[in-house]
Amino acid sequence: MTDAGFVIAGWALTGGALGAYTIHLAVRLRRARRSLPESGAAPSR
Amino acid sequence: MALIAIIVLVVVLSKNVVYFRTVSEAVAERPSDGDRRIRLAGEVVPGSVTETRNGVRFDVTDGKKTVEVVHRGDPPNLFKAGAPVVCEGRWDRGARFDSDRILIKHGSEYEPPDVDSERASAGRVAA
Amino acid sequence: MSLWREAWLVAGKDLRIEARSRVILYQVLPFGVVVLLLFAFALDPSRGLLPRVAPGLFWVAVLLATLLAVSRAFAIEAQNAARDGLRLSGLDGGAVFLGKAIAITIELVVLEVVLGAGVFLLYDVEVGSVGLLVLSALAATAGVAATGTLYGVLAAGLRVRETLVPALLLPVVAPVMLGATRAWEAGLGGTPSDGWPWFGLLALFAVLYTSIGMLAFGPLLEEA
Amino acid sequence: MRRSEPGPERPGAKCREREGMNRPELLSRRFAAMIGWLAFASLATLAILGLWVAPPDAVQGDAQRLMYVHVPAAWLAYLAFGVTALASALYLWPRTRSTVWDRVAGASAELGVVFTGLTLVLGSLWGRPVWGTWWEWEARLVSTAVLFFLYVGYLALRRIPGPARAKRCAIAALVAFVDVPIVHFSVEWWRTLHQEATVFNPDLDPEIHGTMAFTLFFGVFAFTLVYVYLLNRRYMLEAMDEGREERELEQAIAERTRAAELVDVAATAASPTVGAGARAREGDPGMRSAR
Repeated sequence: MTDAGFVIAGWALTGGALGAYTIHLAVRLRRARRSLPESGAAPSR
Repeated sequence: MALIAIIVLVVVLSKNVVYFRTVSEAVAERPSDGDRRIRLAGEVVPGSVTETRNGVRFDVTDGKKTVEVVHRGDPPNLFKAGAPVVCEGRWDRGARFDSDRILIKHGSEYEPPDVDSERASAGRVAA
Repeated sequence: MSLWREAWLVAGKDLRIEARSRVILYQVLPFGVVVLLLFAFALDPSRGLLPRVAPGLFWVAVLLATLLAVSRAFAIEAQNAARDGLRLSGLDGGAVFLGKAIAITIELVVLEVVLGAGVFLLYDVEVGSVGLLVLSALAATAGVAATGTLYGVLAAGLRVRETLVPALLLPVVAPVMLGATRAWEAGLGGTPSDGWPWFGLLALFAVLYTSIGMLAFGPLLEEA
Repeated sequence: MRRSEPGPERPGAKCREREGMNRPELLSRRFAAMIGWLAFASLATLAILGLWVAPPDAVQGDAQRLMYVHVPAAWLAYLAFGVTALASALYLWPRTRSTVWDRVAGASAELGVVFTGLTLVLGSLWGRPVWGTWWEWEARLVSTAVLFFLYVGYLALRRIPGPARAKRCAIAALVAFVDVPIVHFSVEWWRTLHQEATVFNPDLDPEIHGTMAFTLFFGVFAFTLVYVYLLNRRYMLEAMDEGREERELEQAIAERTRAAELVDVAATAASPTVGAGARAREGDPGMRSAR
């Protein structure tokens, strides 16, 4: 791999990791919100 | 408490977790090291690099002492005259150092190529 | 009662339990010896390697045994509401911590004597400086025991205790492992003068974690 | 709008938490959204600055461009663990004790682990072309790896249920934080393959050239925005999960009570209470299957 390859891999990984973590949080938040009693559903396990 | 601990830690360990030895240290400790594997750090002396059949031969210096290093294998990409290197290997029976692994120890300065010469005369360019 | 007398009381209690139940003697000690033997088997092909890596292997074996000893020290408090008894006894939290840490230290020292003899016999090592070996082993053991006791109570009373303690403990004691291994390398065959700074680090670590443990133990014990 | 607690106010809820201390989020929704977009925009700007505008390094060439993400990630790890330690200390101090600090500590530690992991991987990707190795057993690298596992352990401790959790976690966080200064100063205290600090060196004299320095500082700024945005999100999640645990406990208790009542009154006659309880129980399975 050339230097540029390492750089691109690193930056892509940074973006990917931050993006994936943000999405992961969003999914969990959504799930947590949906299980709020306000929406009428019983909390899930 | 933690602060005291850290200060003592510095004093105690400042000379003891040694990843590498400078050339003069390595030369001084050569009799006691025998054929133990050590790491030797210094700068590649410009003009001393010659290619051998299966690697390179060059001199490293720390400004005080100079040692001839025979390296087997391909040196890393950034290896060149003047590069700061860490050579891993053991002492030859003579005064040569047999290395089979070279790492580049990069300094903490960053600069674009064109200011190289300028900086040498003007000293540090603060950001 | 003074802090030390209270601590000895707790340590005496734990040691008496061990003396009667023999869990350390019949389970943890054989485990440590088996670890040493397995390393010897695994590394046998490259003869000459064993004496060089002996200090590291010894301390890894000790560390693994420590995990069992810590787990054991808190398992005995979990039975028959013993923890409530300890809580209601009116003993100072710091003293309880000190007592339990002392008990673990003594158990580990016994273990290390046996394992040390094992290393000497099985791994073919030369002893350079007995003083450095003994002192650094004592300091390292005290440090590991103090840390183990602190994390033992952090995980006390939890269903996941057995798996949680190693996950918490191993990274924290990593510097002790490093220091003890280097000190023993110096004491076995190396230059002993290289080992004394490591002994300093180990002693420092022991003092640091004992102090943290004594401060934090009381409140933790109340809630566990 | 903040979600209101459903149903009648729980008795004791007010005693346990002072009003306003039990916040479901750290930032207002509008402010958080603004931070989020700003973080995204500054990351994009950072990519342009780091990959095109900044010049290649005299020695390392293009490989040095990894520094613009590696160093900010490392700084963010320090910041995140620092916030965890501070919040833990505030939780332990009786006068400032509040669930808010416990949640901040947990949320920040998780982010710290993410950024530490990122730092390790990026450092490895940089080390391969520049040093000539993916990994070396030297003080900076090892202490960083230890840092990562220390806080992985802390996160494992956080997953335990029960009221004693917060205090235990706070103490564990303070113990773990001791490693942060060791990581930072390892390159000054010991001889390492890793270079010494460029910006926060003992002389406080940054050894980095103009555009590169600006890009690096901008990287730290962009990552900090990302951190603030994610911290708020993670905090909201922490608060919701906690609320759910409490509600589940209360529901379980309520069900037991109703069952007991049912047994009591079944002997006599049907009453409105039983009717309500039965209805609620009938409603339950239907909603589970709808999920």
